[in-house]
Amino acid sequence: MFKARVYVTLKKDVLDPQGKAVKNSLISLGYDEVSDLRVGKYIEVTLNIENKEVATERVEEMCKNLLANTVIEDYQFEIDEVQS
Amino acid sequence: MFKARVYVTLKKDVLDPQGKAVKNSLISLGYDEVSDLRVGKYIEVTLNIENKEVATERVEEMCKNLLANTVIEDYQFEIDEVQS
Amino acid sequence: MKYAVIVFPGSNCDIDMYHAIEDVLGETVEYIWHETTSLDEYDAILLPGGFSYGDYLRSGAIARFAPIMKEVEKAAEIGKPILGVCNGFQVLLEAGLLPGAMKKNDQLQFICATETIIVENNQTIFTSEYTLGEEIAIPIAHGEGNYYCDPETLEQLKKNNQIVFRYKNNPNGSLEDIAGIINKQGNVLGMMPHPERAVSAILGSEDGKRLFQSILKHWREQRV
Amino acid sequence: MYREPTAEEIYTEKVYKELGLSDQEYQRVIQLIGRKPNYTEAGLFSVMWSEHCSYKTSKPVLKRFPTKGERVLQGPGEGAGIVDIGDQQAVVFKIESHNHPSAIEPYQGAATGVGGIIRDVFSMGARPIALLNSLRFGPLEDKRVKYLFKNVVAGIANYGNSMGIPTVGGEVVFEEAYQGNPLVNAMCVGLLEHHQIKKGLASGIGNPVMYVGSSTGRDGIHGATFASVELSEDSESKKSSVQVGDPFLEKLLLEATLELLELDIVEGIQDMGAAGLTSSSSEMASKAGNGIELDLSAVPRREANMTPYEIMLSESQERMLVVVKKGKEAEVKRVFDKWGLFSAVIGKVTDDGLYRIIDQGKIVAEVPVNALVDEAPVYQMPAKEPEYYRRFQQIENIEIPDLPDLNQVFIALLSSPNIASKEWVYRQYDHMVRTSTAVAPGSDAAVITIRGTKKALAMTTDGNGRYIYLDPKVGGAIAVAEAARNIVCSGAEPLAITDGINFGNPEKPEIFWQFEQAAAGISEACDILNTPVIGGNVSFYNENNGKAIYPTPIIGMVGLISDTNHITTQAFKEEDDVILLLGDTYDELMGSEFQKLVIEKVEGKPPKIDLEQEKKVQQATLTAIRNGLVQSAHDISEGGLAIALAESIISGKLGANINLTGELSKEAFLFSESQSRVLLTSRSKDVEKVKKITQEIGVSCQVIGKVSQNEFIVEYNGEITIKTDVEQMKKAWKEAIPCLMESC
Ligand SMILES: Nc1ncnc2c1ncn2[C@@H]1O[C@H](COP(=O)(O)OP(=O)(O)O)[C@@H](O)[C@H]1O
Ligand SMILES: [Mg+2]
Repeated sequence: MFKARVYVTLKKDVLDPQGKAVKNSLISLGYDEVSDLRVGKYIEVTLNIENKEVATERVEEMCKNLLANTVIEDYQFEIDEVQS
Repeated sequence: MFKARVYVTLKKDVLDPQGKAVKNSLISLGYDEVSDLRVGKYIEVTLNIENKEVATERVEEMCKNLLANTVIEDYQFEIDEVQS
Repeated sequence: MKYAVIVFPGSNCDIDMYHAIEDVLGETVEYIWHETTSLDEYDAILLPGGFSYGDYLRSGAIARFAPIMKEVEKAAEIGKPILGVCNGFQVLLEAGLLPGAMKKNDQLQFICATETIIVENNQTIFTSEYTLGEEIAIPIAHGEGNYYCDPETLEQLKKNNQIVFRYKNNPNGSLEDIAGIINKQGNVLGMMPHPERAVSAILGSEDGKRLFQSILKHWREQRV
Repeated sequence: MYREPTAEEIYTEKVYKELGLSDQEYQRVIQLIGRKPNYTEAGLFSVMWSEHCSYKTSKPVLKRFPTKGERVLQGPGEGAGIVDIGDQQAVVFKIESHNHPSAIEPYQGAATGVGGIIRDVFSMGARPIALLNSLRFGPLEDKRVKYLFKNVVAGIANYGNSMGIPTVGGEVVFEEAYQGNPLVNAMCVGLLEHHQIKKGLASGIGNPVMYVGSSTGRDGIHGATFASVELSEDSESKKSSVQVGDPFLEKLLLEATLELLELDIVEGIQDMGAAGLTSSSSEMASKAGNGIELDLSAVPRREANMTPYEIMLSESQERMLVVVKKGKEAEVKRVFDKWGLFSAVIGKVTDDGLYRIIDQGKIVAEVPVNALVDEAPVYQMPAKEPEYYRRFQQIENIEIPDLPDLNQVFIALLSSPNIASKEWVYRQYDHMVRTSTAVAPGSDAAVITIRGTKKALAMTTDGNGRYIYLDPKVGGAIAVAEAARNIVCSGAEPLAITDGINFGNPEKPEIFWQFEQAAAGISEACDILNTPVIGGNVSFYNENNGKAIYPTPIIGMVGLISDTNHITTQAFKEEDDVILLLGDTYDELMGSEFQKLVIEKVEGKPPKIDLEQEKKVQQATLTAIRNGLVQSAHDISEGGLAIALAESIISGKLGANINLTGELSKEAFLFSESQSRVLLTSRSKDVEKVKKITQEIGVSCQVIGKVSQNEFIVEYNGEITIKTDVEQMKKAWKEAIPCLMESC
């Protein structure tokens, strides 16, 4: 069993309305130190696969196909073995 | 300058309709190996602070106050120094 | 003329689209379940609004994998008119039948209101009954209608006159006020505003009617 | 692992108290079943005998509501009430509260409230066609209130929008009394043909009991009990009560259920709402006079190792219980498979009158159905007139300070959150989906047309907690009268009401008095205005740290428009139309928005109401509308005549010139909240005809001015009291709430 932790974020040059709103509310709450903030998605996928390479390949595919929209989003992931 | 990577996830026993829908979709696309999937938020915060401890404390507070809804969500974060 | 209204799990403007065709055009229209495997019988394909698959992850992201989408792609290739409204537009974007992507509205809220839309291109099969630059009143109702594409794509859209509708007062942060675009071939239109909600005076506007009439007119002309 | 207490331990360690059963109630259970209940059984009794499910304290009062009428096809007691609207069609509607869940988790609390009321309506066999909601919060300047308001609205919006059911109306009030205990009431309206009516009956011995919809998890265990205690500091720790809604799944459940009901194989159906599987199954058995047996091993679940107690008490959302004709199980499965939903046979209808739960081959609970459902204790609570009420009754009038500039007062009123435009709210609701919305939010009542007919339905929610606090009986009557007036102003005939009762702790005699009085006022108004109560909801214990909310019964009303040509809105239509005021204005500023703004107090007596007079005003209004004599109609409520005029002006994008003389002070003339008044406009050629109608019916009708272009001018006794540019008015009214929310 492997568990992948996938991060999906808007591409750098795409304005992030959600990030902007969260940043502004933090600042209005007194957190002036926040100089930048981006909001993305965090997806945990548990896979019934025994081989790390295969698992990695499959997650890569899932990201491309569904989890991220590569027109505007980037993705990254980490993958680790877990106990079932 | 520090950068915090914050992960916000629904608590274990809280229903995750989004995760369920994405999981079902992956399975119907042929990714039968997906045994569990949860969708959360991923937030990158850059802070104009020089001291790691202070930065950590501040992020902890932000999470509690705004970034996570602690009634139904858990959060975790990592924090690293970055070049400004 | 025979129209197909695609029904995904979670579609909810399917009924409105159906009645718009029936009431405005009096033409044949049928609901087509997302698992259907042929659209050969139909002359035009309509992808309605709603929340297909709950719009979970991203609007339209899951729906684009529905079996019917292969047929929609085929229909697009052979030049049948395809109209995606709201969620239908989002599905077309996710499927790559139209360029670009949708973000959450700038205000991060769902917005339902009647907007003034400017007809930027009346040379399409969907807009021939409008005049160029005409301002029409059409409702919007969406949470993710903030259109985005990269600068090269935008260049292309402009060069090929693919921007069909713009908002007069941008309600959601859309790039260049874009409200609707068409593919290069000119047969696939995606738009966030709901023309099917503007087909009778009692609903507040009839400005959506002519969009449907344009499709029918084109079809009739072709058959002469 | 957690070990459940034994029957003996429940007794010796008084575990039943933690479950919400009193000593007496526990003894009563022992008497009824002839032994000490085990943990699962104690759990069943605790939820079924909670106020939320059993109405044990409210029943004696609710019984006094008028519930019958020629058009009533189904009164209180089912998922929702049903009213005949002719042509074999009927309208189904009900209101429900989700106050405590929303106080803890506003987004999900409000969302699941909407989900629950929608299920109540489609479980009757109806297609939901509209949603409304009635909301109360503390003052909007408060940070927590902003958070609650924003998320409640977003939760309601997302659920209704995803379902494709337009949210077309409601109300929002901000008042200190609701600071720690917001109110979130949601109403759903559905449409069906008479032959499609379904009920929650477990009939036909041996028929299978089927579970359909979503799977069962540990969410919301004991929600019904939680709704039956006061909120306190400690409520935050009951976080496990939070349920998460899945509107996508509910949309599928709606379509699948309506498809199933078409097949004519369903004997009975009920939604799993509060107290989930327990209440739906036991109530269905009780209503049919049968027993029921459930085998929990077949219940679809989301989590491992769930105990019978947890399964029975879970309030997981988007689930229904169906009793079908024997042998038709496969047909049910086929429909639900198509929509990707669970369906499973989990039991059968029996003839022994017992409620039997089996888990892994063992009987884990066995009690008489009627002990659970019909033998809940009923309490006649003591009532006591509160001291404040006696004091308020002595106050004869408010002392108006010297206000040199009423123009300023007027603008300040327009921008006070209770009067200001609620567009910030309803912009987030898809109020147009289903393309039947003829009157969207922003007028007196919303109007939904009925496809294929000339008919339409008008709907509204109303309830002024301030009036009801000052005088619950008068306030209760006003709530019904105002709802009916809103309906009539839209061109409809009022049909019936659903009532959302929201009060404090009924064990306090002063609170119970408020409840009794308010119910008496509602009953009287319903009688006279011929709008029976066809269903409702009771939410008690709305208190925060010992302080009760204002008593707030909310009236949800539906009316019938026989011809869409009669649909009328509050918006002024044309320049030079004549403005008419129906009804009489008195010096009634106590309990008003004016009092709150200028004197910053809420005290004294609310406006009086003469229900016979009210009826006449409504009759005159409707007659004039049906005769095609009315351009616009608007009821006069919070803020008085000046505000009603302003609303008609702004929605019509026109102006008005008012010129009048009279005995009242100018403050009372402008801002008094006297009841039974309506503002009409007519073309000048029709004015005499309207006057004739009002004269015949016995209602005063005064020409007070004319619709003009873009200024609002009020001249009273020769003095210009208000003079503003319409743009300025509009700005004050429109921007107030967005400004508070975005702190500009
Ligand atoms: N929570 C809400 N949801 C939807 N519509 C609302 C809400 N609150 C207010 N509205 C709409 O705003 C308009 C004005 O509301 P209100 O001042 O309460 O009207 P009235 O006093 O005539 O009942 C109405 O059309 C009402 O339906
Ligand atoms: Mg009103």
